[in-house]
Amino acid sequence: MLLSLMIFIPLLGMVAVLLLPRESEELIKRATLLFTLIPLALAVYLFIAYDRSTAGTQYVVNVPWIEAFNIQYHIGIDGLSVTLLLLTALLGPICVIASWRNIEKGIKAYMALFLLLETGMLGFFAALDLFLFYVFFELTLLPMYFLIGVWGGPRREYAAIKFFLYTLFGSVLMLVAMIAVYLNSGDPGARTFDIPTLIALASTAGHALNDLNFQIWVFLGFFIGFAVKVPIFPFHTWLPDAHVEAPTAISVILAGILLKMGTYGLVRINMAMFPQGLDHFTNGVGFWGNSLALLGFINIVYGSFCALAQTDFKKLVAYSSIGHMGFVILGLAARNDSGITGAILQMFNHGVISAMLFLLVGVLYDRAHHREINGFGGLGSRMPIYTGITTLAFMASLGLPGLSGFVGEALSLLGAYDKFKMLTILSTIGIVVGAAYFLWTLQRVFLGTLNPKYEELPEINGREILTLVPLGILTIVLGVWPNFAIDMFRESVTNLIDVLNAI
Amino acid sequence: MQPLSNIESLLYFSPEILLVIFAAAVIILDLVVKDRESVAVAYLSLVGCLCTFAAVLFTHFSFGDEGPVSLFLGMIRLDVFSSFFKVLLLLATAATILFSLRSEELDARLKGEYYALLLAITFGMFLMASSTNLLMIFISLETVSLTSYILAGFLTHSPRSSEAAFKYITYGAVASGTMLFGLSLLFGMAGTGDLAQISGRLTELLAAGEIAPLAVLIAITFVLAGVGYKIASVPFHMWSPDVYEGAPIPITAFLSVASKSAGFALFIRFFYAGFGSTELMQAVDWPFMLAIVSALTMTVGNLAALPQQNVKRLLAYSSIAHGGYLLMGGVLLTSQGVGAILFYLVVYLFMNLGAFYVVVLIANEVGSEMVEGYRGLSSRAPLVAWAMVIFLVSLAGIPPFAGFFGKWILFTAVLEQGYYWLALVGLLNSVVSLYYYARIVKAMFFEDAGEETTNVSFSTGTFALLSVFVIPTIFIGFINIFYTFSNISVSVIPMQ
Amino acid sequence: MTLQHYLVISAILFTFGIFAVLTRRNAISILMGIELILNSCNLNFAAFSRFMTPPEDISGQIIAIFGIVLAAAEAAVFLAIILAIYREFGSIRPDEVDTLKG
Amino acid sequence: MIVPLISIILLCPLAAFAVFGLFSLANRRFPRQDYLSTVAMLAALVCSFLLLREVVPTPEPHTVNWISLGGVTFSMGFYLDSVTVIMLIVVTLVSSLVHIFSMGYMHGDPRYPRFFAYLSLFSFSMLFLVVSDNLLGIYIGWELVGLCSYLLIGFWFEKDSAANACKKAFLTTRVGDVGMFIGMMMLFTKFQTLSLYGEGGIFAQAAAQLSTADMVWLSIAGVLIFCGAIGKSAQMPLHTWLPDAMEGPTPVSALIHAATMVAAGVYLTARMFPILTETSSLVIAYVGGITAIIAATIAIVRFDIKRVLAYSTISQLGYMMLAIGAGSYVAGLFHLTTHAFFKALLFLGSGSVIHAFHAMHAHAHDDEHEHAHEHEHGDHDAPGHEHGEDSDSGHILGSEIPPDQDMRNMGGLRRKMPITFVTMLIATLSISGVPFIFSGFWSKDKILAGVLERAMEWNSVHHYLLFVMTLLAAGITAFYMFRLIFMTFFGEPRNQEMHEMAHESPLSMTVPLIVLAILSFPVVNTLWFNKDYVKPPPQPHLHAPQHAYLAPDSKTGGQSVALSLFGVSEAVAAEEEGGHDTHADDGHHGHGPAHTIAMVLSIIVAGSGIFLSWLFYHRRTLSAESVATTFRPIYNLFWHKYYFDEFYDGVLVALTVWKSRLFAQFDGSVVDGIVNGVGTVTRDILAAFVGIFDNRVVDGLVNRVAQVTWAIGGKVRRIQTGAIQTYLFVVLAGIVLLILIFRAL
Amino acid sequence: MEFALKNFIFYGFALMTVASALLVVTVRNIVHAAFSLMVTLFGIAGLYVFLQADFLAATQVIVYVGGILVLILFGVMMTSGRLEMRIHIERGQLLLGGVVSLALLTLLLTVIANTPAWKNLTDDGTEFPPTTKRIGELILDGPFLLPFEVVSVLLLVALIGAALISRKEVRE
Repeated sequence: MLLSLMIFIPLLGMVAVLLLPRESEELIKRATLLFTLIPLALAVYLFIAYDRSTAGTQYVVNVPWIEAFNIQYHIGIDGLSVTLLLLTALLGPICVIASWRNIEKGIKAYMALFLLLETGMLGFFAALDLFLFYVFFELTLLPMYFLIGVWGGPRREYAAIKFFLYTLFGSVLMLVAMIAVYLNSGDPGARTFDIPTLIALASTAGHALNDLNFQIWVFLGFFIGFAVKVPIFPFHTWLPDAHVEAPTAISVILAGILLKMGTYGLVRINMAMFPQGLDHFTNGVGFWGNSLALLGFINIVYGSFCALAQTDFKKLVAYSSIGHMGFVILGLAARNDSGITGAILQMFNHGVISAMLFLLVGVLYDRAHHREINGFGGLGSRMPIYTGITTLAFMASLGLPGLSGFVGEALSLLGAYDKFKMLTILSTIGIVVGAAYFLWTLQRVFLGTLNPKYEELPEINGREILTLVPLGILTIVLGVWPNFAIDMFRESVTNLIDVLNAI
Repeated sequence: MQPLSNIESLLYFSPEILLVIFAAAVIILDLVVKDRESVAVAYLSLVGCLCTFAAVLFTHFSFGDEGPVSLFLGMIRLDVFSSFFKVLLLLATAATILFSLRSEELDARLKGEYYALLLAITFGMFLMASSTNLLMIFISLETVSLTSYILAGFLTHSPRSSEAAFKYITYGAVASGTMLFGLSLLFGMAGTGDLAQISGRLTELLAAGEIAPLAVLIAITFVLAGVGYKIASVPFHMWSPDVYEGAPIPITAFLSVASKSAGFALFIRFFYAGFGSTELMQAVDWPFMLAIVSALTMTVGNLAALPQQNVKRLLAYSSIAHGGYLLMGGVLLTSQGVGAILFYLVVYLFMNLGAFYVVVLIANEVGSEMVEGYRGLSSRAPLVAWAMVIFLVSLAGIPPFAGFFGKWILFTAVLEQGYYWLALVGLLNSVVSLYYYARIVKAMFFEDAGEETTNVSFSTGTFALLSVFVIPTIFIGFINIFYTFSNISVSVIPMQ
Repeated sequence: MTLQHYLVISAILFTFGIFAVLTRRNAISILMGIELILNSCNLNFAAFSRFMTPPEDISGQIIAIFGIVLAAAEAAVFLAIILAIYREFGSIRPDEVDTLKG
Repeated sequence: MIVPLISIILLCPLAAFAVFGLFSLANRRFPRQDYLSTVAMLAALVCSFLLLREVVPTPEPHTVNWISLGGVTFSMGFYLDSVTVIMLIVVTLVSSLVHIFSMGYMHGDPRYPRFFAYLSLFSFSMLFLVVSDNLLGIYIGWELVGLCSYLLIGFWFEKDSAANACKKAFLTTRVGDVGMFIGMMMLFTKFQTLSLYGEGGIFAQAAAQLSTADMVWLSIAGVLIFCGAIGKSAQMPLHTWLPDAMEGPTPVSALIHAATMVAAGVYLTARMFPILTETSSLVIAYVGGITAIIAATIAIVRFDIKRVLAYSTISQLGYMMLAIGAGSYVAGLFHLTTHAFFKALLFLGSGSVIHAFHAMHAHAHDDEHEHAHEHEHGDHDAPGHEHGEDSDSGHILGSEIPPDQDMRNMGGLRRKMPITFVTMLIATLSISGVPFIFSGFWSKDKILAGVLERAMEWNSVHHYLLFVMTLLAAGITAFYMFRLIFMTFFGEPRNQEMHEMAHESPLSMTVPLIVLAILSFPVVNTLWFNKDYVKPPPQPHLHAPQHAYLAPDSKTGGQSVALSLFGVSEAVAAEEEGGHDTHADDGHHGHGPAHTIAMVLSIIVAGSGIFLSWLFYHRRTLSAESVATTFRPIYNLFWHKYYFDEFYDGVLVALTVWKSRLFAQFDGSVVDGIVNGVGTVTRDILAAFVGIFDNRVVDGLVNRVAQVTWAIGGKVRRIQTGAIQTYLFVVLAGIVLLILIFRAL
Repeated sequence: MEFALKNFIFYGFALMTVASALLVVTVRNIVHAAFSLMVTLFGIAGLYVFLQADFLAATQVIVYVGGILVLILFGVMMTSGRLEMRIHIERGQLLLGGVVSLALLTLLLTVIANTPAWKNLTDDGTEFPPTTKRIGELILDGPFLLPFEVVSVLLLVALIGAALISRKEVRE
């Protein structure tokens, strides 16, 4: 009930916002903030109240929905989902605050869509029914499309439709796989979309879902669906465009949450449900056995080099996201304790850090109205606080120990090395290149002589700091005390590994 | 079960009779009422629809428990399948009448004939949904076709409308002539016009080597020409973009929904009852042929829709593509497949009519059918723009709208039969389709209207009607009604 | 005078009809082609009725009669539309009536 | 008491950083922040001294679970042995002194508070590194000190040179760190832990589990871990960042780039001592040796006082590495300690000189950098913004050494700045290895002795070679250090104007100098003369070369495991262990022949170095210029840092003519060229290529698909000609085709 | 002999039908084509007679020749004027249409030849009773009542529609 409340309060908020008159913008913003703060409160409560000692799902709601297909409204949380729910709920109000002044037209529609988006994201992370999962997955598309397309930058139309088409392309393959799973889950009438049930069936010897070939194909279907979202090379090209064009808050959501939907799906569906399929792609034998790790490696190195080549601040951050998600893939491919934990941590941390980075880019863009890295210089003396926070975010992102980015990255690599020695070693190139582009950016933007154009550039203001501080604190806390997050999903990971080892 | 005699049948024929009576009444009323601006005839036709609806319910429930009956000595059949289509068609007709009320294209002086023809075409479609005899099939098809030609060319002062009618009738005449030839071959092989017996006869003859599979193949293909032209499947689709573009918008809407639905009713009944036996399918793998046709149809429809600038034409191609999706359900020979078609038709009715209604509104207010005409609509008429978004997104099949659920059921049924390639083609097509739907959305939301920034206001009635389409488009998927459709479909699938 | 005779004649008529429809750049000629097609169908029905069904069953003939009636109705509407086309375009050449395309 | 004390040590600077960092971020001054920071450091110093008594012979780590996964646990904890304590004292001591020095030196800098916050953070990180009992902790501290180094080098980030230098420092060391991380991954995969000590620690497991078959693997792991040290301790080939790091304020150079952080590499290598194999030891020793020589020779020809010291530091660090690699564990660490003090002293002294010169210079060239007006009091080190990235390439690019750091502007300062002169002289004597009363002599001698002893024991050519390198480096060190002293403090002022302005530094700066000078005498390093206080850990994986076992007293740090691998009974091993105390580097007590030889040679070498320097730069009997002319090729070799800069400049310029301006930034040295070259090639070409690839190929492919789709749409559309007979044709042809196709099926 | 004569007449009709149909689709003058069509329709009516479909034959003559053909001629008059009697034909189109038609013909002939059920069904000359009465019964009190009624609606629609569409400018 609590969970349902959390998911649907933003939807309620959307209705409420829609009912408000278009002119009362302050009211709309406050209402939106309220309707995003409530889920945050609930998420924090769930985070605290969640029983960390068990891998089982908690706060389960399971009621029939579409009986003809045995579709249920089945939601619940385990450690992984509660972590990401917290992230989502946290970024919600932050993005609302970040949008406070930047959205000039159609604030009502913006906020309504944002709330719809939040419902989709929250629901996605809580869904335990495959169909519901898919519906929530897709539910995020439409608001995102509009949020980029209407409130985005100059090439927003292109970016929006690209995002939409890419994701839809992935998700139709996922749909096929999903239907295939459903159809093979039992005799007509006994079929199910229930994720826990399907996981159990898939590990029952002799069951149709347990067939290796079947699992491989279905794995691929889901994988491509999620790969577009993650995004994994070569499905990534929507990301830079979408990021560059999207308004700040939407970039934050895009990088912070939407990318995580992909990796979350990989863990929740691909790994848990198709361990044999996973095994086929990660057993380290031959090309296919290394393929997933290879993709992770390509993502890391490719994303990093692309980031290095960028001169647009936001694009750089976008490509860095691709690189960082590569660590998640690599960690998942390792499918051992440290790999998976590292991957999950990296998901969360990347959500926090990239959110910070995009917020920071937004701060600069709001002031200078461009994002050309080479067009700045020496801002460090003009905007010390901003520089400080940026440095923190950069350092966290490039994996400086003591900040959260390190833990996930390091654990992923440590785990991956166990299986994919060469690929992991090669992936460490990403660490250096990652440092290179961030430091180079830092140098070009903040260090050196102050660009005379920006002598009057105002320092970051209180509202902006307000959006960054919680994330900064999280970055430090998780870097110093990762168990804070790991405690949540340790049992879930152990459970998952048991499933993976059982095959 | 014995077919009812002509006299016994009359009672159960009441919906059709009512339609004819109202059609006549409309013409008479039109003669009586002198006021050219009067909308009395439209409301009379609406009342006609309502009465017919009551009659449909009556006839359905009076036989609801006893199962399907044959009427008029086996000419038509009253079953839940036909009742379903009757309701669907009535909805489409009523909606079209309401659209026509708002449309400014139509000549006010001809509205008596217009509404009478609408009722008459509905009458023909009713028969299409219930015919079980080759002759009845052909006559009902011709009734619908002839009326459609006239309606398409209804704008006598418009060259486009005349051209549409001309192309439509030329195309339709050839297609139906071909179909009639196919029917004659069927008749010649089976020696009977009764659909129920044809299957058995053909099977026997094939088994006995009395007829060559080629003969059946030719017959089926020729018949497909007639049916395919009604549902606008490749390669029989080419009339539809031109006709849809040239015809009055309400008629386009009506044709794209009602005509297609009736076509599918006929298609299902004909193929399932006539060629549904296993032996026949071994001789002529028509499901596979249909699968290919279906794949081609959606691909061609979607690809051709991509560069369109005229919204009506774009929706015409989209409607072709949807015909392709629907055909997928037809190749499956399962109650799920047919149930999926039926459900999708319901969904399609709401979303497509809704989209066309917006087109009507925009054509009235902005005076353009082109995509550019939709620029800046989000600020000029936000509610209408959002409604359009919902329709288009639903047409593209994106959750949580009804179109997704329709596709979902369809694809589940397709995959259940192992047609993975077909499902994949269909799904990739739905990705492509998103692109051109999004073009309209783009124009409405991402582009500025230029100098025309005045708000467009609409009456409450408009919004009420709009919500009639919006609400089902949003919520129909969440209602637990799939069983119903599978059950309906069982009544037309005799062999399983 | 076997069934096949009639069928062959009908097939030829049908093909001629199709040929006319495809090649004659005149709306009325197309209509003639359509009439040929319909006639071939009717001939088929009549022939099948004679040879393939019991002598007392003349449903084929009746279908052919209906076919004639439908053909008449269709011809009427067709001609009406041809007139409209002539009015709007000043021509009944089908290749000149092509404003709707693409 | 251990845990609370260490906690206090760590928390003092951390708290200082946390509180003052936040204040300084907003450029708000916390009252008396500099004093409070210093007090925090002093408190840590006191605690470090208290810890001296807590050291036990076989310490156990004190750990907590930091990351606990289902199957694996990463713990974080303290490990306190004698080395730790000594390092703690060194770090806290130098840090405290630098704090005090900075109060004078940095006075008036607009970011004065921030400077102290960074110093605190650095101290915390360094201390954390030192006390960590596991590789992960060390790595964390490792990277954090790297960050501080970055922040402090770039403290005056308005200067482009500083901005470049800090980035370069971070990136170069990160290359090494990645190697270290890979090494950690290898160890982790093998042992499922990153803890070094205790029951399940890496050392215990390695000793128990590894066989000869694993030696290659272990060597690779060892070398990879050492890569971290290469980066951080500025060893060949990653040494180039350190000279550039002199862009930072001088106290930073003293603390980070002389005394502590750069020594962390040595510390790490020492910590990894138990798992070093023969191969990895040799690699370490050679890297150290080559670094020592190359850096020393480069230092001979520098004119920038700070760069001389920087190269000297590199050279000395190489020395320490060589010691550890050659098995002279204690000697290496001993030299680390002594070097920390005298090198910090040298840097601070040079800072004092620069400070003295700078005030004048700032005055004289006020107009040149008025755009940096906010630094007119604080910007001591780099008055000119116009000079290039690397002063050392000034020879090519024109004089770009900041005038206040250019020794050619100095001379005769001993009268102007007596305290600075005396303290620096003490340090120089110490580093040059002037016998008996200076600590540097003892530690250097110990290294020489250790290397020679091993060479004799193992009869190993490698080690003889290493010994020669050591000796050579020692001589050159003495030469260039005295060159510095002579050029700076003796002779006649070369730049009269600047000389006029020079003055002795304030008390806050001279006091640390004096303290450090005292520390450069061996009396205060008594701990090192206590044979039992610091004991080298066993090296179970290090075996003498096969032939060495033929010698009667052939044994290395060989412990039972190693010996038993070779079939030697444990009893024998135990006996030998007892008998010989296993180590070659107990030089102070064991006056073996090696020790004597080493001592004599070192004195001779140092003496001749000093003598030559005296001839060249004081007496001027010999002319440096004429020697340089005579040996022009060699001189040029040194001046151009082994010529690779031209080579790489040429090649790279040819490679990327279109980016020629970029190459102006290129640093001049051999490997610098490589690193930067590779860096630039990577950055500009590869990244650009990847970027283009992404745009054109990957994205292009997708767009191509879209285009093709669209094009097909256009084609399909074209079939729709508008002529009805086309449509009819399609229908009928379609029918025919369908029939034909399905007839064929 | 009688039999042979019957055959001869049959072939005559057949030839007449096919030949005139060929003219219909080939002559370039629309009026000529219309008259050829008349001959074809007559020929078919004759064939109906051979099939002993007397009512059908009569209907064919009355409706087609009397109705449709007149209609077509009216159409010709109203649209072509006197100058535009020639039918345009394009060579490429002719070729394509010819190929398709030929292919269809081949297919149909193949089917006709290869369907055993249709083989060897010779008209044995049996006389059947006249069909008119039976047709009347079947249409008014048999299964064909419904089609009959529906066709009436259809004709009404066609009537209205034809009138509607062919009327001159609605707006003067």
